[in-house]
Amino acid sequence: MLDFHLILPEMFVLGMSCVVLLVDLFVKQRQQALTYALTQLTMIGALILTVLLYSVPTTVNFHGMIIHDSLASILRIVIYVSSIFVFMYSRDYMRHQNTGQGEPYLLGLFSILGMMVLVSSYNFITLYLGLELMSLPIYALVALQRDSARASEAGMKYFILGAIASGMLLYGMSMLYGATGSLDIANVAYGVAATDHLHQLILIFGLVFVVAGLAFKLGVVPFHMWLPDVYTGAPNAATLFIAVAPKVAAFGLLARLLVYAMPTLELQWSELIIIISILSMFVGNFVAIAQTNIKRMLAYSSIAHGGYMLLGFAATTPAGYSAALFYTIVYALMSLGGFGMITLMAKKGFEAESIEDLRGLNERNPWLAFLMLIILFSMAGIPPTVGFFAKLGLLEALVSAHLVWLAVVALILAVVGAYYYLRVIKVMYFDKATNNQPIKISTDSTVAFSINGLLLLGLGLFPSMLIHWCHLIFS
Amino acid sequence: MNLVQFIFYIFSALLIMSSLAVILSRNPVRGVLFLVFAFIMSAGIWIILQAEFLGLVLILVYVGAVMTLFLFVVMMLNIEKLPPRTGVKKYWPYGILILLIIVGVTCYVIGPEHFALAAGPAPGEHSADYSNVNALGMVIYTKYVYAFEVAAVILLVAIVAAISLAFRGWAGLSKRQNIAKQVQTTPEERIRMVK
Amino acid sequence: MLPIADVLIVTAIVFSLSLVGIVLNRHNLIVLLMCVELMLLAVNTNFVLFAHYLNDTAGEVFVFFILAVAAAEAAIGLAILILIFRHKRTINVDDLDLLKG
Amino acid sequence: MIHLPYLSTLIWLPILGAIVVLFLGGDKNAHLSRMVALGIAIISLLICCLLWADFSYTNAGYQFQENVSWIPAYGINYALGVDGISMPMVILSTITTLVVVLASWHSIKRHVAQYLATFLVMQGMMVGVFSAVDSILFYVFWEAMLIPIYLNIGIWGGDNRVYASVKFFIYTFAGSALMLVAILYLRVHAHSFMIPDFYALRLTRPVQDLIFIAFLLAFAVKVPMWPVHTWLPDAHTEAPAGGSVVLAALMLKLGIYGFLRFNLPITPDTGQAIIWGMIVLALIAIVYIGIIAIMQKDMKRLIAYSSISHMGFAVLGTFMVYIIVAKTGNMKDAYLSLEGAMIQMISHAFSTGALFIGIGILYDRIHSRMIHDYGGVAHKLPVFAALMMVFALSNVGLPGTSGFVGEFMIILSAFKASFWVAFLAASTLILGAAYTLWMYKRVFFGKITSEKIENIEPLHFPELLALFILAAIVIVMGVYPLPVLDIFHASVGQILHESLMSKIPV
Amino acid sequence: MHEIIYALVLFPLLGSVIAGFLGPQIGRAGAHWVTIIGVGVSFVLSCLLFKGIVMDDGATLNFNAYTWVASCSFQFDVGFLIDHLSVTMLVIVTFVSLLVHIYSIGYMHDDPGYQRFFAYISLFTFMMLLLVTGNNFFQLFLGWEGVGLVSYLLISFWFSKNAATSGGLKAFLVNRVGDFGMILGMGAILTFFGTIDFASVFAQAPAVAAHTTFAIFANTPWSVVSIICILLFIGAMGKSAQVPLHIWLPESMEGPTPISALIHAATMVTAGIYMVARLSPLYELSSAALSFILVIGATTALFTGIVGVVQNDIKRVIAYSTLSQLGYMVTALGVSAFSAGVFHLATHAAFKALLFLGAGSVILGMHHEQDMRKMGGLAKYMPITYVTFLIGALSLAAIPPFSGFYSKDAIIEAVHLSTMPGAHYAYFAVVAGAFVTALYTFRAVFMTFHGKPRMDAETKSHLRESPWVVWLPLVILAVPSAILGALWIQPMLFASDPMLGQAITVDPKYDVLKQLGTHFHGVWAMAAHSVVTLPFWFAIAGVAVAWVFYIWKPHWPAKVVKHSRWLHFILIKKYGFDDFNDLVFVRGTKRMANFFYNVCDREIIDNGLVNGSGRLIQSMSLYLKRMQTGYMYHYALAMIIGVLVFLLWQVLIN
Repeated sequence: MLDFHLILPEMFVLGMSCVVLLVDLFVKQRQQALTYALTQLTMIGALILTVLLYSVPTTVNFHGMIIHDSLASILRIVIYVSSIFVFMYSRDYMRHQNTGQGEPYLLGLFSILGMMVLVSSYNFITLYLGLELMSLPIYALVALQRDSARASEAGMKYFILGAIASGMLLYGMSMLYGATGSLDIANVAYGVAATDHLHQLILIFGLVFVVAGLAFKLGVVPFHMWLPDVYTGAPNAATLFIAVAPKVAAFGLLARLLVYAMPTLELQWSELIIIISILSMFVGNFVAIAQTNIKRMLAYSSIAHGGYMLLGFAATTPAGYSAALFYTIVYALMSLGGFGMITLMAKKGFEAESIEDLRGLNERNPWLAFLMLIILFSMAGIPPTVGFFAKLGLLEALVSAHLVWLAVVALILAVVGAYYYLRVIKVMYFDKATNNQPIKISTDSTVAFSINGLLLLGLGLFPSMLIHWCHLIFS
Repeated sequence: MNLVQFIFYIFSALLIMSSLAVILSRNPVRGVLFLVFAFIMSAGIWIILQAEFLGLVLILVYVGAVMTLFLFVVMMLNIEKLPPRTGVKKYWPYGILILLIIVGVTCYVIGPEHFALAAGPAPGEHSADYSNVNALGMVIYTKYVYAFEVAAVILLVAIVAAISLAFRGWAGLSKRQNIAKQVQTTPEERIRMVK
Repeated sequence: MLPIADVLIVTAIVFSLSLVGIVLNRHNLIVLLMCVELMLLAVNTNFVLFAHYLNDTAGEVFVFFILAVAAAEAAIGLAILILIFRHKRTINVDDLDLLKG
Repeated sequence: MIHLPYLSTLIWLPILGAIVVLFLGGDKNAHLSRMVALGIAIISLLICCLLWADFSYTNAGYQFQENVSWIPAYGINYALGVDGISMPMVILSTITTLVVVLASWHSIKRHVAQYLATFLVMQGMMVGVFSAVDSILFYVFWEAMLIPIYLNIGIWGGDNRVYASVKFFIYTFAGSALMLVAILYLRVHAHSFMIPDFYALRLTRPVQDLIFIAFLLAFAVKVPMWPVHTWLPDAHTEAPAGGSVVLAALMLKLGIYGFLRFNLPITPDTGQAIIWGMIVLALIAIVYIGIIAIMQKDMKRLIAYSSISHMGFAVLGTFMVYIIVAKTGNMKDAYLSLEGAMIQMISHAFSTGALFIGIGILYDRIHSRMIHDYGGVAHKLPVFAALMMVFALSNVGLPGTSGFVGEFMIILSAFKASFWVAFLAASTLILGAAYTLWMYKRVFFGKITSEKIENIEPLHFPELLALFILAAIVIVMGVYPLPVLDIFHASVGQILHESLMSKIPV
Repeated sequence: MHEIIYALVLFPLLGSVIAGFLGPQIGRAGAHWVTIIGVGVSFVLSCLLFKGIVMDDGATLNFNAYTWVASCSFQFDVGFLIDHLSVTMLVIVTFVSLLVHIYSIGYMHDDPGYQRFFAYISLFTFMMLLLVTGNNFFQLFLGWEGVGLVSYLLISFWFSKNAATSGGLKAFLVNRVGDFGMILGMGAILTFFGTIDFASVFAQAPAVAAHTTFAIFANTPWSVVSIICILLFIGAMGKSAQVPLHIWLPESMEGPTPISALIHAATMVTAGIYMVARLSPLYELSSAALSFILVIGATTALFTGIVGVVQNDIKRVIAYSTLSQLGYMVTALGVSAFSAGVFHLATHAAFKALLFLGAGSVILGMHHEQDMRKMGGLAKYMPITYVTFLIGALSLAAIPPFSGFYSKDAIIEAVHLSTMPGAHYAYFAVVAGAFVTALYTFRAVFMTFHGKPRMDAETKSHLRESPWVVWLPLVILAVPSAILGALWIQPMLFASDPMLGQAITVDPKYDVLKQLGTHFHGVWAMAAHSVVTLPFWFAIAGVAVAWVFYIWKPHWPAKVVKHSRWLHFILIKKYGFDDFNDLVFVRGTKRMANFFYNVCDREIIDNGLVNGSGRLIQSMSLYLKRMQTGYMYHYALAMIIGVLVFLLWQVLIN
C-alpha cells in the first residue's frame, strides 16, 4: 500500500533540499539570503502540507514502513515551527560567523527530513534510517565551524559516542528481532505481548540496549556525557539547532519504541526509565549549578529536562505520555528561547557564552531581559509560565500512577534546579552592567524572540488547548 | 560437528582474533588491515548463513570502498608510530570485565530455556534455486522503497557533509589575484607610520 | 547448520571487543572509528543470523541499509577526523579535552 | 445590573496596569508611571470597597464566585471566590498596594516603572491567591508571586540583596514543592482540584500525616515558623521599603491563610494529634524570636524578628483550637482563638508594614539601617516620630491599637488551653515592649547624634499620607475591631466546623 | 445620664486631641485652655455625679457603650460602671488633674513641648477615667495600659535626656511585667467565669471559689480564685509599684514634676489599689491572696521608706515616700480594710500631689536644681510654698489632725486587729514605717526650707516665690491635705451607710474596720486618743530625729554613715534590686539573645542547615562536574557501565 500523498511533506522537503543544494552551488549570493529564504519557505511549505494532512486518519503506509498518525503530525509541526525559529535566530549569527555558505541550511534541512522520517517510522528500519539521517547532518553541523578546534572536538565526540549509541540501539533491535521475528513495530508489539514470562529475558536484554540508545539521543544520564561538550563546543547556531528539534524527534523515537513497540514490557522499561530520569534530574540540576558558561549550564539543564520528560514514560499511562509530549513541546520552546538568546546576543568574535556576558542586561535591553526572564522561570517551572504546567502534568500523571515518591524527588530536584536559573536572572537584573552599550538585535529576530518568550507566558495562562491535543494523541 | 560448523568455528576464531588485533594494534595501517580481515571472516559466516549477496556486498563494497577510504585517510594523515598503549596496560582488566559481563549475560539469556528460537528446530536449507540477490531485490524496491530512498538521502548527506567539512574553500586551493582590490588600494593600507 | 547460540556468542564477543576497544584506546581516533565499524559488523551478523533462522528477508534488508549507513558514517567520521588533525596535528584521543567540566 | 466580576477585575486590573506602567516605561517619565500606578491602586481599592459593600457577613461560604473551566484536561478551573477568611486579606492587599505606591513616591529613583509594576503584579497575585478556590490556581498564584518579589528585592534591595533574594526564593520554593504533590494526591482522590471538594475527603491517619506535613512545610516557611524562619530577616532587611511592606503585610499572611484553608479542614486528625508540636513551635517563635529581636542592631532586622514573633501568635491562635475544644468540649470557645489569629494577622500587616515604611523613610534620608547611626530624630521630624510611636505601640500590643486585639484574644484563649501556654505567650508583653521601645528610644529620642540627622529632609506628602492612612487604620481597628471580626465570623465557624470533625474513613 | 458619663470621659480626650494635633495652630494658650476646659468639665461633672450618687445615694449605673469584640461565646464590651467607688475616684482624679493642669501653665512655661505636654496630661486623664469607670476587665486593662503608656510618654517627655528616656522605658517595661500577670489573670477569669464583666464575675465568684481548683503545676490543685487574685495583684504590683516591681517609680522622677504629682503620686500608681478595691468581692474569697498582698504591702511600706532617708534629690525622697505610702494602702487591702486603703488613697492623693507640686515650686525657684544638699533656708524666700509644703509634710508624717493621720492610723489599727497570716509582721512594718515616714519627710523639710542656704549666689539672687498659677494649686491642695481626713473618715470607714456603698464587699470574718468602728468616737476623739498610741510617738520621734540630724547637729549624718557603711551602702544601692535586675534580667536576656541569635539562629540554622545544604549541593556539584573529564573514553565508559548495570539488574531480577 503506497499512499504517496501522505508523504508529500517529506517529498517536498527533500525536493526543496535539493533545490537549496543546487542554488547554493550555482547561484552567487550575498550573505546566503536566498538560501535562507528557500529554507524558510521549505519549512513553511512542509508545515502547511502537514497541517493539511493532519486530519487524515491514522494510516500505516508503505507496507508498514511508516505511519501517518497524529503523534507524527504534531511532532512534525513542532519540529517545523521550532526550526523556523531556529533558522531565524541563526541567520545573523551565520552571517557573521564563518560557517560556510549554505551548507548549514542544507544540513539542517536534511536533518529535519530525518526527524520527519523518524517520528513517523513504523518499522525498525525506517526508524534507524530516520535516526541516522537526523544525526549525520548534525555531526557535521557541530563540526562545521572549520576554524574552531572546539567545534571539531565536539563533532568528534558526538560522532563517536553517537555511533556507539546507534550500535547499541541496533544490537538491541537485533535481539528484539530475534525474539519477535519482526522489524515491524506493530508485529514487534504483538510478538512481545505473545512472549511468556519465561522467554522475556531476551526481550529485556534487547530492551536494555534499545533504552541505552534512546537515552543517548535524549541525552540523559548516564548516556548524557556528550551533551555538555557538544553544546558548548558547537557554534551557537548549531547548539540551538540540536537543542530543539532533535529532542522532539527523540520523543517520537521513545514513544515508537517503548509505547508502540513494547507496551507490554512497560513494567521493565519503566523501571529503567525511572532510574535514568532520577539520575538525569540529579546530575543535570546539580552540575548546572557549578557552571559559568551559559551554554554549558543550559546543556546540563537540558539533561535535567530530559529526565523530567522521562517521568511521563515512568508513569506508563496515557496521561503520562501525553504529559511527556506536552513537556517536550514546552521544552522545545524554552530551549529555543534560551539558546536563541545566546545566538542572538553573539556578535562577531563574541560568542556571549559566559553567564557574566549577560550582566546588567536589564539596563542594556530591558525587553530582551524580560523575555529571558520568562524563559528562565519557565525552565525552572515557576507559574504562570508554561514550564509549570508542563511539570504539573507530569506530576499529576505520576501521582495518579501511585508514584508519589517519584513526584517528590522530582520536585525537590526542581528546587535545586531553580537555583541556577535564578543566578542567571540575578546576573541580568541585579548586577550592574560592565558595558552599558545597548544591545541591538534585528527587528525580525526581536519579533520572533518576543513571540517565543510571550508564548511561554501565554501558554502558561491558556495551556488548555495544547494540553488537550497532547491528550488526544495518547487517548 | 559437520564441516560447515567447523568452517564456522574457524572463521569465528579468526574473526575474534582479528577484532582483538584491531583494538590492540599500535599501527593504524595494520589495524585497518585486521579490520578488513575481520570483515572477510564475517562475510564467510554470512555466506554460511545463506546471505550470499550481503556477504559479497560486504567484501566488494565495504572492504573495497569503505576500508580503502580508511586506509587512504590513515596514510594521508601519515601517523605511523603511536605512543605506548598506557590505556591498555592499565585498564585491560576492566576491558575483560566488560567482555565477560556481556558475553556471560548473552550466554544466560540465549539459553534454550529463555530463547524460543534457540530451542526451536533449525531452519531448513533454502532450495537450490534460491537466490539471495533475487529475494532482496524483490523487496528493496517495493516493500522497502521508502527506506531505500531514505538511505539514498543519507548517502547524499554523507557526501554533502564530508565535502563541507573537509573542503577548505577555493581560496586555499588556488592563488588567485584580486586585481580590483589591488588597484583600489590606498597608501593607508600599505604604509604604517611607526611612532 | 550453525548452532544459533554459538553465533550469538561470537557476535557478543565481537560487540564487546569493540566496546572494550573504545574504552581502552586512548591514542588513536582511527581505532575508535574502526571499533564502530566492528560494532556494526557484530550487529549485522546478528541480523543475518536471525534472518536466516526466521527465514525472513527483513533482517537481511536491514543489514543492507546498515551497511549503507555505516559507509556514510565512515565518510563523515573521517571528515571530522581530518578536521581534527588539521587543528591539532594529532589524532590522539587524550588530546580531545578542550571541553570538559 | 451587570454584575462586575469583582475578583477577576481585582486580579487582572493591576496586572494589566503593570504592563501599562512598564510600557510608559523609562525613568524619564517616571512621574507618569507613578500617577498611573497610583490611579490603578486607587481604582482597585474602590472596587475592593464595592466588593466589601456587597459582601454578605452571614454567608460562610464563597461569595462572588467565578468558575470557568481553565485546563479541562487536568480538571483545573479558574475558580474564584471570597469568604470571610479571604475577604480581609483581599482588602489588605489593595490597601497595602496603595500605601506602598505612596510610600515609594519619592524614594525610588531607579527603574521606577519596573518597581511599581512589581507591586501591581504582586497585588493582582495576592488577590488571586486569596480568592482562588481551585487549589492549582491557588498554587499558581502562590508561586508566581515569588517572581515579582524576587525581582523587587534583588533589584532595589540593599547591599546583600542577592543572597537575600535567592535565599527567599529557594526557601519558599522548596517549602511549597511538597504542597503541590499533596494537592495532586488530594486531587487523585477527590477527582477535583476545588478546595471545598477536598474537605469532603476521608483520609486515613498516615495519609493525613503526610499531607499535613507537606502543607505544613509550605506554610511554615511562609509564616515563618521556627526553624524555617531564617529567610525572613534577610529578605526583610535587604528588601526595599515597599518590598518589606508587602512581605510583612501580605506574604506572611499566606502561611496562616494556608493553615486555615488546607491544614485544619483537610487533615484535622493529624492536627489534633500533633497539636502540641505546633504549639511548641509557635511558642518558640514568640519567646525565642522575641529574645533574639532584643539584641538586633539593625532596625529592619529587628522588625523582621518581631514579625516572626507576632506571626507566632497567629500560629498559636490557629492551632490552639484543638486543645481548647478538647478541654472545654465546646466549639464555641474556639472562636476566640481563631478569630484572634485572624485579627492578629490583619493588624500585623498594618503596624509592621507601617514600621517598615517608616524605616524606609529614614533609610532614604540617612542611608543606614543601623540603630546606632540614629538618635534624636524626634527633634527634627516630630510628626513622623508621633506616627511611628503609634505603630511602635501597636507592635507592642498596647490597648487602643490594633496590635492589642489579636494578642489579647489569643492570650486569653491560651489560658483555656494551658496556663503555661498562656504564660509563655504573654511574655511577649514584656519582650515586645522591650525591643520595640528600645529601638524607638534609640532612634527617635535622645540628642541629635549626627550632622545627617540635623539636616534630615522633611517627609514628603505621599509618605505622610501613607503613614496617616495606616495610623488611622491601626487606631480605628484597635478601638473598634468588631466590624473586622464580623467579616470573618461566619467563615471561621465554617472552618472550625470542618476542622473539628474526624476525617478518618469509617 | 449616659451622656454625662460620655462627656465626662471624652472631654479630656477631646482636649488632648485638639492640643496634640492642632498644637501649632492653637498656640500655647490655646493648648492649655482647651485641655483645662476639658478636664474642668470632667471635674464638674464628676462633682455632680458625686453629689448624685454618693451624697444623694443615687443608683449605680452599669451600662455598655459598644461591643469591642464578640466572638461566639465571648463578648468584650466597652462599658461604664458608675458607683460610689468610681465616683470617688473620678473626683480625686479630675480634681488633682485639674490642679496639675493649672500648675503646669506656670511650671512648663518655658518648655518648647508645651502643647505636647498638655495633650499628654489630658490624654492621661482620659485613660485614668476609662480605668476607673470600666465595668469589665477589658476596659480596666485598656485604661490600665493607657495610663502606663502616657506615663511612659511623660517620663520620656524631655526626650533628649537619656535618663528620662531610660526611666520611661524602665517604667513601661516593669509595668508590663505586672500586666503580664494581669492578662494571665484575665485569661483565668475568662476561662473559669466565661465572661470578664465585673458584675457577672462577682455573681459567679462564690460558686467558682467553692468548687473550682486549677493545677498550674501537675498535681497541685490550687484554688482558682487565689490564682486569679494573685495574678491580678501582680498587675497591681506593677502599677502601684510594690516590691519587687517598685524599681521604676524613683526613676520616673525624670519626668516633669507636675507629672510626678499627677501620675506618680495621686492617680496612676493608685490604680492598683483601686483595682483590688474594685475586685474586693473576689479578693475576699481568697485568704491566700490577701495574705500575699498584706506581706507585699507591708514590706513595701517599711523598706522603701527607709531608702527614702538616704536620698538627696527632693523628688526622689517624695517618690520613695510614695512607694511607702502605696505600701500602706496595699497593706490595708491585705487586711480587707479596702475602704481604709481607698481612704488613704484619697488623702494621699491630696497631700502627695501637694508635696510634689511644692517640690516643683522649689525646683522652679532653684532653676531646676533638685539636690537638697544645695538648698536650705528657702522658707523665707518662698513662704507660700513653705507653708503648703509643711502642711503636706505633716499630713504625710501622720501628725494629727492632718488628713494623713486619719487614714494612716486607720490602716495601722486595722492591721493591728487583723488575724490574717502575716499581720504581725505587717503591724511591725507599718508602725516602724511611721517613724521612717516622719524621719524622711522632715529631713526633706529641714534640708530644703531650714538651715543655712547652700545654693550658689547666682541662684540665690534669683530666688523668689513662684507665680500664682503655681502656688494657687498648692493652696488649694493644702486644704484637703489638712482636713480631708477629718471630713471623710467617718463616712468612708465607719458609717453604717458607707461612702463607698456597695462597691466594696468584705467578708464579715475579715471585717477589721467594723471592729475598729466600735472604738471610733468621732474625729477629735481619735486625734486625741492617738497621743497614747505607739505610731504617734514613732512619728514624733521621726520628726525629732530629723531635727536633731539636720538642724541641731548637721554633721551627725556623716558620722552615722561612717559608722554603718554597710547599711548605708545597702540603702544607697536600694537593696540591690536594680543591680540584680540589671545582672539577671537585662544582661541575662542579652546574653541569651546573643546566644540564640549568633549560635542558634546564625550558626546552627542559617549557616549550618540552610547554607550548609547549599554548600553540600555546591560541593556535590563540583564533584559531579569533575566527573565530566572531557575524555571520550570516560564518556563511553559511562555509557557502557550504564548499560551493563541495567543489563545485570534487569536480567537478574527477571
